[in-house]
Amino acid sequence: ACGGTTTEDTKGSESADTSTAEAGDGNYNISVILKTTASEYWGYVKAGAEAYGKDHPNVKVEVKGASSETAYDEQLGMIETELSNASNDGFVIAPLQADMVKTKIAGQTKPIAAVDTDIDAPEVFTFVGTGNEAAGKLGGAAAVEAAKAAGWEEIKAIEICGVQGDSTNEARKAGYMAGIEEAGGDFLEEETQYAEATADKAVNCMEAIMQKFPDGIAIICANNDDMAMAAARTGKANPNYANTIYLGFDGIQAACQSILKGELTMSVAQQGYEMGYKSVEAVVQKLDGATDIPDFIDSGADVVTLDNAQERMDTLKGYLA
Amino acid sequence: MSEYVVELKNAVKLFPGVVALKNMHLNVKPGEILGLIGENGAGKSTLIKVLTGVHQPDEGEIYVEGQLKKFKDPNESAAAGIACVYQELNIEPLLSITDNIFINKWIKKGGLLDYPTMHKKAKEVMASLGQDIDPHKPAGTFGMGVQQMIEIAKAVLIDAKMIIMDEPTSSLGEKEVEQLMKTCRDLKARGIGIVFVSHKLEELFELCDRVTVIRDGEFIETRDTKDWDNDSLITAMVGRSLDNQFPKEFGQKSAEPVLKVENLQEGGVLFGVDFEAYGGQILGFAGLVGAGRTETMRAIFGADPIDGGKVYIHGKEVSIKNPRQAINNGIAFLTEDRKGQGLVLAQTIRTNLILANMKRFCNGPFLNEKKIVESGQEHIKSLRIKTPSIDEIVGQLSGGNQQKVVIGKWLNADADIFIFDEPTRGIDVGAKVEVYNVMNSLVKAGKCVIMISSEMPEILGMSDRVVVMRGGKVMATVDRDSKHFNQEDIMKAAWGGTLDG
Amino acid sequence: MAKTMTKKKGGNGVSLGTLAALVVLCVILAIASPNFLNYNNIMSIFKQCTFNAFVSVGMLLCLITAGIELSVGANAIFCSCLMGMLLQKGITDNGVVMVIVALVAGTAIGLINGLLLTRLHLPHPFVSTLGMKNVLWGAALLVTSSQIVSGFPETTAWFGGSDVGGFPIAFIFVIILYIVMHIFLTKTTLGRSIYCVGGNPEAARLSGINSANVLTFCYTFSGLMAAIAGVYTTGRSGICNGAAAIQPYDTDAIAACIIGGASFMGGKGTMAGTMVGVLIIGVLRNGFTLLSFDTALQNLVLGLVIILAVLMDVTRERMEAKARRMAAANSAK
Amino acid sequence: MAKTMTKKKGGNGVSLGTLAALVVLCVILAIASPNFLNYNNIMSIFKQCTFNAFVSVGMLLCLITAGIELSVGANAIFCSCLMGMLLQKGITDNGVVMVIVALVAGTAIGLINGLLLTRLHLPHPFVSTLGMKNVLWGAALLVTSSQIVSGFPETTAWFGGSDVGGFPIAFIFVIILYIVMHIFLTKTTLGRSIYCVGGNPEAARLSGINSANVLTFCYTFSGLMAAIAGVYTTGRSGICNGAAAIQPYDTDAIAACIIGGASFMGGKGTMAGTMVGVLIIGVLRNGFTLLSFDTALQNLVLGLVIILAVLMDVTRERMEAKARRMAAANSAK
Ligand SMILES: Nc1ncnc2c1ncn2[C@@H]1O[C@H](COP(=O)(O)OP(=O)(O)OP(=O)(O)O)[C@@H](O)[C@H]1O
Ligand SMILES: Nc1ncnc2c1ncn2[C@@H]1O[C@H](COP(=O)(O)OP(=O)(O)OP(=O)(O)O)[C@@H](O)[C@H]1O
Ligand SMILES: [Mg+2]
Ligand SMILES: [Mg+2]
Repeated sequence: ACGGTTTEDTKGSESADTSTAEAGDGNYNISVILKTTASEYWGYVKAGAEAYGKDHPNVKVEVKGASSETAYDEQLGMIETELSNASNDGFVIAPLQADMVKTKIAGQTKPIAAVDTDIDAPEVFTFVGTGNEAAGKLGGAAAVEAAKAAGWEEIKAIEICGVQGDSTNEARKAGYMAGIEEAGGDFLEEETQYAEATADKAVNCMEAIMQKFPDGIAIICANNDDMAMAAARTGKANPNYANTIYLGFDGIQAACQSILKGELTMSVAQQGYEMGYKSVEAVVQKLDGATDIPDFIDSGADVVTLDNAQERMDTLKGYLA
Repeated sequence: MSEYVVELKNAVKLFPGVVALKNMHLNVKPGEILGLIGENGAGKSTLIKVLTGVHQPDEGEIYVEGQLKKFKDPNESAAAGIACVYQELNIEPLLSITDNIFINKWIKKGGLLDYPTMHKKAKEVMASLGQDIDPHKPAGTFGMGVQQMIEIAKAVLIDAKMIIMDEPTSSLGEKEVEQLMKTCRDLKARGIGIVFVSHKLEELFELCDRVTVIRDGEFIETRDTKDWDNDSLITAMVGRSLDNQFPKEFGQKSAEPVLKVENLQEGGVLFGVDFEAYGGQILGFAGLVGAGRTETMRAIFGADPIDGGKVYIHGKEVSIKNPRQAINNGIAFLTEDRKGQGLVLAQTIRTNLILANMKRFCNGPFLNEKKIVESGQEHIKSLRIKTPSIDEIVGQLSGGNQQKVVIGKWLNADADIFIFDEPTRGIDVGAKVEVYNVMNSLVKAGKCVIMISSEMPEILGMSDRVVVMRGGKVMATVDRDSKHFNQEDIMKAAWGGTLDG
Repeated sequence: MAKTMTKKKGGNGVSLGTLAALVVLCVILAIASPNFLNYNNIMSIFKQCTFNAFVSVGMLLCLITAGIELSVGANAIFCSCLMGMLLQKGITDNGVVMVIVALVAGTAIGLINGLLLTRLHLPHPFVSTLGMKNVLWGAALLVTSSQIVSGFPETTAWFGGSDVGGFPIAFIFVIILYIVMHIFLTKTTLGRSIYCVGGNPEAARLSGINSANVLTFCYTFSGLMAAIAGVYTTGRSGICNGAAAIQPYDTDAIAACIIGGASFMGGKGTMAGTMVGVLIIGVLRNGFTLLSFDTALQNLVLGLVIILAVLMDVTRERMEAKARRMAAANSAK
Repeated sequence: MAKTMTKKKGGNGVSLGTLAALVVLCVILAIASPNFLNYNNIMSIFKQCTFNAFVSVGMLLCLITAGIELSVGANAIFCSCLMGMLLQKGITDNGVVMVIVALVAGTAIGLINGLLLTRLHLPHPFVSTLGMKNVLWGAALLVTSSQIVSGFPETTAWFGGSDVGGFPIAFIFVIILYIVMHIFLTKTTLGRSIYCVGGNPEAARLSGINSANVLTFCYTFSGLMAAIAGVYTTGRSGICNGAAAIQPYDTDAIAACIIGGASFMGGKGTMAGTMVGVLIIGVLRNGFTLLSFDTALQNLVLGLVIILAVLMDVTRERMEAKARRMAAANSAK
């Protein structure tokens, strides 16, 4: 299923619930604390969350995020500030360090939903997302299939990592590894490259990989789209890497373009917009006293390929419009 | 066309908290050497910096060959033909001598700098100043004498109408001074006007056609040199008369030497220096620039590592590895380079005065500000340091007053061996007497005083004994009552001659 | 330099210009957000300032000596990870032991920084501490095998976590620390020596001050401060994370000191000024959250404020100097 | 200072110690990895050095004036994002126009840095450029609305992407640039003035050099270099991403210059030395990827090498100085 349509009809169903929401005891301030707002993916989560606010005049949604996905202390500070702010009725948190948030929110009575990355704490009543690991697994498997289709006999995979020690990074890595191994691929863990989640370093890593494996590698999977795209561009120059499978993560617009241009092969896409929308929705329902909220709301993940890239791109454009 | 090449009329210059100049006058004729003299802090350097456009006067006009000029920066004064040797050395330590001499006056060929030519010229001009050195070397590797000559070379090189020299001789030895005077006379012969600032009266009498005296930022008087004499000059500048320029007093010579140095060796600089210094005496160190006097003292003081030799204090051999140990052994060392080695320019007088002996101003680990201020005020009074307050930043004092702060610092160190390296460098005659009196009271108190000086009158006027050095060796030791205790013989030794008997 | 020398300070040595900047900032935020002046929020500002407050002390000492200490942040994180390792590898779960290990390690690292500079005669601490920063970043990841460790015992959490009536213990400690250090810098011989070594090391040496030891002390002390910051952040967040070593803690600290009147040329800087600098940065970040600025704006504004704060100060100085000249003029009349 | 003054240089001004460090490094890597000396790999080392090579030139000029330029990296990324914006917002898809816009913008930002320092009399460029770094980081995100932009036209990609016989065009440009700048610094009036301003500002001022203009030039030029680096990285990676602005590009550049013999006290530093510094860092990072080191190890080793490189140099100097003294001693016998 492609991100576009699903979100459309969920939105449809929302507007139905909205009535009940308003029936509930009125005005809510929901504080949404994301990992950062400095990336396209989080832009969609933000858009989704704010969209809920627009659909429901009685709900005021405020989205904030740290200055980068490694600005741990900044997010810690934000969470403190928000929790201590009496006018907030409920919280949505995408933790940079889940365990840290766990200690911070200990004893909180107001409803807290985790988005994108789970927080295993009693105070958190639900987790909206897919989980980076699960999503990574999905992508890994898909990549192996694609590699087989592309005619690779021995399916070796090398990963270009983000920031070592960063939990998102570790989760995606684990996911890729599991997905690829299970689908019969060979994940060369000791060859893993670390590019600090930046495109230019990814190019360096790709060049080194081509040095060490002159006759090609079946799968190059990167922890985000910038690195994947940069790697793909670099690899295309080398005939032995021409039909390598380049797997990215996030499925942002640029990635879709790159896929359509035939550079990037595929990208794991989490439904950022939906996550944002549904997480706020869940908190509001909780505030309205709903008891039947599942503790895991799957926002769905899928793999963007040549078939659905165009479609997804249009949907994404629509979100930010 | 006026008779003066440069003329300054009723200039006023204000600094935060200080009036440096009030209705100041100065005029220089082409082809004359004008002496400028005044106490420390009188405003000489400020006056000069106004003439060169470093400072802009709050009031007053500057005329160059009759035309009114306003200088926004040193470039404009240079363009108008005014060159200057500033009081403080302004050396680019890391750059070659050539770069220093041609700074902002570089010679170009085809758009690029023409170093071959510049090196050649640099070598020539330094040679003409009696310095035979390789102009490729970084200026920072040379001593103050050479650096001073570099500054002079800068000014000589551009063809100026007037050259100002602010205390050019303060860090030069006899030989260099001679060279400089010769250079000045040549320039004068070429019709260039020269302003010559010095605290050494004999230099002014020897060199100048007219002498201008200023005091407390005010113009006092200009006369032809022949109409001045020592007393009138001193009276005019300090506003009172000084009976004796070298008030020598005698202390009680200790039986045993307080400081004894045997065969001091330092690679390339010192080749077996021996001497003894007694309590209650001033031991003078004479020699030409580069003779190794400073290096000797630095070695004794533990400032530089030595390669051999013994040092005894009160007959006990001591091994001094660093200045701290030296001070603990009762040695005080007033260095010749106050800016680089003597003072923390960015700190206050208060702090600089206690630098060498904070212990003395402590209760436990805490500084006793009351004590510090009291002794500070005392030094400011006794040494006549011209400053708005004890909390003035030392960097903003006039050169001579900075020197007095360094002396104050070492007086606080309660040492019994005092090494003064060029102690009266850049100090006015009045203040010199104060410094001599300080030395007198030290010897009276039985302390041992060592005075390095490149001023022969000072050596002769104040020393009880004189050690003459040359090339890192002791050439002679002359007692005050010996027949050799005169300028000729001492200079002879300094030049490498031997003294019979 | 001359102009900075005449710098007029308020009684305790904080430059009034910067203080004004802080006040203005607070007023603006108080108007912009109703929650700003709320007690809890002020408390969380203090909590958010504490880390920077600690590392800035060490940074200030190094800046006064005309040096710099780029490894403060990495050192803090390394110490935190060291505690994590003890727990993770099951070596001990005794909080006190962990804290002691952290403090010792941090101080030792500071000592190494100092010795690198003074004994090996490296030209400028920038290089050695930059190197050390990278080394520690790597080490922090290694000791925890790049994992986030959580579940620290109460005793460890105490310093970072607990408060009296909402007022964080650690910040009380900070206040005391700053007062003590203020006295140390202004009223003790060692303190005064630090300024002199910064102003002119050679003159200090020839005056019998052992410049090498003074420098070594400053870097060692900075190491201790970093370690305390590490213990604090561990307690506060309840976890340790080696990846955090990339955060620009050092620039935050430097910014705080410089805003507070320290200089790269050495010889300048006060505790009071530094505290103001720390608060300005802390208040800003807090304001961003309250007004939910997005990242782009946050960085933009932070940058502008850093420039403005210093600008205000400089302009004030120059106006003062002018005034004093005028005064002198009139007195001369 | 004295010891640094006696610094012995190779003909073109590169310190032999650092050169040795580079050689040693290469030998080690050649042994450790069979691919290291392979032609393509050496080419990719050049490619990987290019960005740092550009920003280091600007950084060097600023360091020589005893200043610092922390916004070089952010400036480069901002320029890259500016190009991205033109594409994203459909303003133009003409590569040439994009490049011109980038170069102009980068230079303008450099000019602002210079004016902040010289006209507003900020005490030290550290603060203004640190502020600017944050401002540019924010701006880079704003102009691209925090999105990654890809699909740049070929013309833009040319500089960063193309090569002659495997030898990257951009690095040929770097080599020419370094030769030209070497001549500029050693053989032109402005070049020498830069050293004078850095070595002793007062002396420069008294000899009539307009320090303000010299400084402004250095920072403006640094801005241009950053812009070129921005164009390069855009072409090389084919995308632009504002988030990259926090990457420690500035520390890489500073490390390169310092390893190459520049000093924070100003007045020192050469193009040749800087090139060696750039190569040392480039070769290291390349080695890391070849040996697929993880972040932890990378930082550990990078840190140690930075310290060692400088250490080697210092020790060499001191041994030389000692040798000279002894020689003098004997000759005197
Ligand atoms: N930059 C400055 N800021 C404030 N005060 C200054 C500054 N420069 C000089 N002064 C003050 O101006 C007065 C004159 O100083 P100046 O250097 O002209 O004296 P001088 O005659 O050269 O003394 P010396 O013989 O010791 O060199 C002194 O009181 C000094 O403190
Ligand atoms: N003014 C100088 N000119 C040349 N060389 C100098 C000078 N000052 C120091 N040196 C260097 O240091 C060595 C010893 O110089 P030192 O300063 O001890 O001589 P000095 O007798 O103290 O002369 P000064 O009168 O300059 O103090 C010299 O051999 C020379 O290498
Ligand atoms: Mg003077
Ligand atoms: Mg001497």
